[in-house]
Amino acid sequence: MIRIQNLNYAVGNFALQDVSLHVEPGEYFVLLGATGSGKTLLIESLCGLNRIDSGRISIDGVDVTAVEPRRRGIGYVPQDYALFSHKTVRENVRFGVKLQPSADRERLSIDDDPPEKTVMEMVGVSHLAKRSIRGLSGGERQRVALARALAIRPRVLLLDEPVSALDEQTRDTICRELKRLQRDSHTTTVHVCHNFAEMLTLADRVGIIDSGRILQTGTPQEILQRPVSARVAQFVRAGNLLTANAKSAGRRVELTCDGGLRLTAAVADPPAPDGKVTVMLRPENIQLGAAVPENVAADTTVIEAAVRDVLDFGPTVKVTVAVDATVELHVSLGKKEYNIHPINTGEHVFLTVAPEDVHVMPQ
Amino acid sequence: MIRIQNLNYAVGNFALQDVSLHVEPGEYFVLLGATGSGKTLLIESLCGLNRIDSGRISIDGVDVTAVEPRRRGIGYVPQDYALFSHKTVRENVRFGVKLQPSADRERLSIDDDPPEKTVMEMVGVSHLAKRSIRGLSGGERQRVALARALAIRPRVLLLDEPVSALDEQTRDTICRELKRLQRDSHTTTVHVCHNFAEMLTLADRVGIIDSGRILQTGTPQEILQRPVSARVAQFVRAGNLLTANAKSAGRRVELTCDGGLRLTAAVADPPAPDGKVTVMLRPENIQLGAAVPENVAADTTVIEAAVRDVLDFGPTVKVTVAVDATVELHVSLGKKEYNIHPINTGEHVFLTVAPEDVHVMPQ
Amino acid sequence: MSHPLLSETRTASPVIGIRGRLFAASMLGFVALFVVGLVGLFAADISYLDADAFSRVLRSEDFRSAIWLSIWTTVVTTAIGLLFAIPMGYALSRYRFPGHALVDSIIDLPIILPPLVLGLSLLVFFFQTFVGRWIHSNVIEFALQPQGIVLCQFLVSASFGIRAIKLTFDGIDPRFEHVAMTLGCTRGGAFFRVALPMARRGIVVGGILIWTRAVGIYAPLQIFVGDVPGETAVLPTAIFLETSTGDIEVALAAALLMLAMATVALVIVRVVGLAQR
Amino acid sequence: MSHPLLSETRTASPVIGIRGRLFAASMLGFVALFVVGLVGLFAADISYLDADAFSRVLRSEDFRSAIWLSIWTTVVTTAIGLLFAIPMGYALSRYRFPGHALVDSIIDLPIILPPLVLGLSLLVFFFQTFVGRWIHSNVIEFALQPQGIVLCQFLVSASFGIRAIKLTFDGIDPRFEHVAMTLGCTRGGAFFRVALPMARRGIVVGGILIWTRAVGIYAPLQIFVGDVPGETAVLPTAIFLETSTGDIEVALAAALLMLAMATVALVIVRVVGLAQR
Repeated sequence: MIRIQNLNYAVGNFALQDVSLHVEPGEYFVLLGATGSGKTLLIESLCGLNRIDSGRISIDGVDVTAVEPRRRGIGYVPQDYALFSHKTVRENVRFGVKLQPSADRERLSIDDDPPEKTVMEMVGVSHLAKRSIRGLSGGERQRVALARALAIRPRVLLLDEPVSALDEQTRDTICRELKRLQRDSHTTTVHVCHNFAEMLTLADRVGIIDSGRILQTGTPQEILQRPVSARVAQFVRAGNLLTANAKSAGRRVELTCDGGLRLTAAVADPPAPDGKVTVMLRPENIQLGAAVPENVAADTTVIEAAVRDVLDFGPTVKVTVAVDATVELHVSLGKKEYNIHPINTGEHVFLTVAPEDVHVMPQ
Repeated sequence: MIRIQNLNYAVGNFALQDVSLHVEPGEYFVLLGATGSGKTLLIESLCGLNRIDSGRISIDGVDVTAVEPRRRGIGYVPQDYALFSHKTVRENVRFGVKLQPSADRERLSIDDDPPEKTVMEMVGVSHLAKRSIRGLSGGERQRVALARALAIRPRVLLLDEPVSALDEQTRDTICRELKRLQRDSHTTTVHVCHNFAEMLTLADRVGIIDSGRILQTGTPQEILQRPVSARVAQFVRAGNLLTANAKSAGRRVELTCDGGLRLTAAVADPPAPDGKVTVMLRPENIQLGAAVPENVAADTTVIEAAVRDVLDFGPTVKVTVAVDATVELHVSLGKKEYNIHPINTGEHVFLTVAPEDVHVMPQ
Repeated sequence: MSHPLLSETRTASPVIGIRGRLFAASMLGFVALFVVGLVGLFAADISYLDADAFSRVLRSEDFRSAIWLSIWTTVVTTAIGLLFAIPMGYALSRYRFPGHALVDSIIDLPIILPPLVLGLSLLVFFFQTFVGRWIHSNVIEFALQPQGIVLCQFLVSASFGIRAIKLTFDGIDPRFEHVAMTLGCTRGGAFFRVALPMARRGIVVGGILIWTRAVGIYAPLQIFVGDVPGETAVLPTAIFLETSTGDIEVALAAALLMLAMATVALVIVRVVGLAQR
Repeated sequence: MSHPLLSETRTASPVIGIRGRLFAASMLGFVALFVVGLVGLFAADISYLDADAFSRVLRSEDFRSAIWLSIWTTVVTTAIGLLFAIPMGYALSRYRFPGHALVDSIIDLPIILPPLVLGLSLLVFFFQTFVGRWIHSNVIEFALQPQGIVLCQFLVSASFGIRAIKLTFDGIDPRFEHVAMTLGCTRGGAFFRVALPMARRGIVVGGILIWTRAVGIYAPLQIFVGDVPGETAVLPTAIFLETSTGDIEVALAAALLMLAMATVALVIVRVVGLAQR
């Protein structure tokens, strides 16, 4: 549906470098990156609001690299919405409809209703139609901006940080609605955000962008469990990242971490090279017990440690343990699990890590 | 240590209303509130930067209501730090030291080292001493601002959104350092923030502020498990809030929720009134199973439901179930629990809720 | 947006001691001295006049023609000024081109330049340089003509409008036009449908600034178009002539009329400018 | 802060068609027309002069005394102007008092008022009103005196400095002073140790704006202090006299000197102003 090939675009001392990306029809694609990573620049390039230096952008099989924004068939919701404050809500939503060629305008109408009416109902802002933009709340503004973008029935919906300006409760509601709207209308959507939980809630697939480069694309679970680099692992809150020396031994990799901790990992596909590597242990993949566990499977690592800190976050309890003077590990327990075996600061515990849960990345 | 009594302060059409607050010596107190809740205004009032309309503020047993900011013995780190950009890092940290009476200046010195040197080492910015403010990263700025505030050995440290401007990774590091510094120095600290996880990580006690009023104070776990109102429950991400009709029956309360769902709650202390109430079910307190559980304790509610959505957030898995056409509940499972009994969309499940986990609040 | 806590104009009032109060008093003392001095000056002058002086202004043939000349030339100047200021303000705000900073500075020059210098430059240009003389003979005569008044006023005042309107467009996020373009507008369509209506208050302010500056200039006009009563004498010229040769009360009355006009213009700029925010 | 993506001056360059290009060309056409016209005017005038005209300016006794008088009066005016502008700019930015908006508007009045009107008001005040005559006889003489030049320049130009310095302080978050106060400063200490050093560039800009305006005024001086060569004739007065009675080449050469000064002032304001951001 959307295919970006080797896009390069420099502005000031920042550049999008060799960006390639592919979004399937009907997919909800989230572009995750920190402030200044270039994610807004990439969305703007998709809109045709930047003349890119090199590369190709195609939408629906058509090369749109040199096509004006108004002919790309995109619905764009920019950061802070950019609603036209000199117009009413209805006029805002109608803005794009009036500008479509008259043949298209008929296509947009359903049951003889003007298209802005249909879309305002769908998004739930009909009751605001005659209001001015100034009095609207953040959530209402977001909905109106969405309605304005959807009113021209775009082939692709591009959302730039659509909920970042909202407070937490509104954010949850709007996210759920976005997902529902997108499922119902099957509109291919690219959603730019910097919030990890937001990404997990919405994304069919994700792209991680950093310093103008795409680091990894995949499903949320792929990114979460199998990040390709330490940089991506930091993005997805890996929890425990260790530097280690790797040595392959058959179907296993022996790891000696800085500080002396030894771990055994399963060989990844493709296998990581021997030598200096970064190791990720997700806090939820570490088992924690008060005694040496019985019947430990072969190659499972058992580590003795002292509990440093226990923080109750409600659904999860975050336990920080010291393996030795230099290495601390975070372990995440479900609330119910914790309630059955509560753990206190100062206790001695044993950690078990299966080789499949030790993820090795090149450094 | 800090005692605020019936503070009132109006500015424009906003007002702090009858705020009373008490912070113990050596305590890390977090003031949690959304943008515009008045939390910055309250911190500024503590600093003496607002002339309050009525009420009393005392620090260390001394009434400081009419005392100038420079004589209150506070270390203030404002939002965005307000570092003096025309001075070097060292000059910034030294700024307050020079202004102390000479008798105090000796008190500040340790081992004949000038106090700014000691504090720069403690906070870890010694290597930046001669740098100008302009070139510093966000995290470095935060540390310098903290060092500047600590250099005058304040009796109370007031931090206004100290980490909100930082990216997520730096935020975690700085939070851990803040907590360590505060533990080591036993400086009474008031920390203003809007982030729930930040509060849980840092706070000994919390105050929830909304629209210029303190809604509740207590330990993080008290706030989490026993919010006094639906408004506070929303703040602490209750997950499930239902409107219900309550009817006391001995040591139990029978609840009929809107939509027909019936629940049994333990009587709270103090007991909530009969009639219209709000009910909170924390997602981590709901048990979820594929069959009707055996040996259910008396008064435990069992609810049949259909799984609507399963979202894997890494450490937790969030399951959304439909109880009937109108009521949806969120259930939170630990990752390990989920791995043992995976759940799929569309499945029929049974929820069990113990009466102690049904929290009833007046509406 | 409108929340008082987020407003930039919020001023804190810290708890202060005697020294803080003395400091505030001395700072505010300068404000009081300046304002009282300025208002006192005008008040004393007004007290010196009677209503008769104002009616003598309106009865004087020379003043009536000067007022009329001032009105129509400044209206034309303002119109032409806006015709330039709107596209120029927009272009300077939205487009970057080689030499942008230089062009931007050159446009500021008439703001900072003594108006007298511009009048003299025009005089020399049209009488002494080849190009100027050719224009004078073959295209249009400016010197000693009402159209010369407009040219002079335009050169001296247009930059005020350009600056104000550029700042207005700077304050309008280009995203508004970007969204309009994704919704079907061309670049020009986005300007006319979105940027221009959003800038309307800034354009009013720009127009008033051009007009106020145009109505007040005198030295360059005296050099470039002369001071023939009934022909090229605008209101400031007439006031000057009356001061040196005639009735100082009438001159003062006319000057206070200009003060009143300036006050009205200022109030409009303030009210419209505030509403813009 | 310095990241290009966060910079407000970033201008996008959307993919545009023929119509978009035509639109841009027509907008930029106005810029080109105005700038080429203005630069062409001065270029033609400069081409008309030879180096000799400039040396005649410097050899003329009248011009030399006028230049000297202009220099020392404007320096004094700028100093007094800043003495008022710094506390006034700070007070208007940091303190709110009843009538704040009114006082703020009154201070803007001399910016928008024709300078001629101020000169005439001073003349009438010191010769015709009771208070003015008393000051004239018992305190200090202004009319027809060099100190009158300074008074006139001060009234006409101080507001430019006040406005610029107020905007500078508006741009400095009061939190800086608040922190200083928690660290041991009094209100005044916070001003001198923090706000004033942070505003230094804005103060330079304010001073230059006062100076540029002061050096260029002519009409109010001619009315209030006269135009006696060697006594009260400043540079603009001398240019005017030379234009009407003498050598127009010398007048133009002197005017272009003023143009050069204005250009230098503008460059300083731009460079200092940009560094401020």
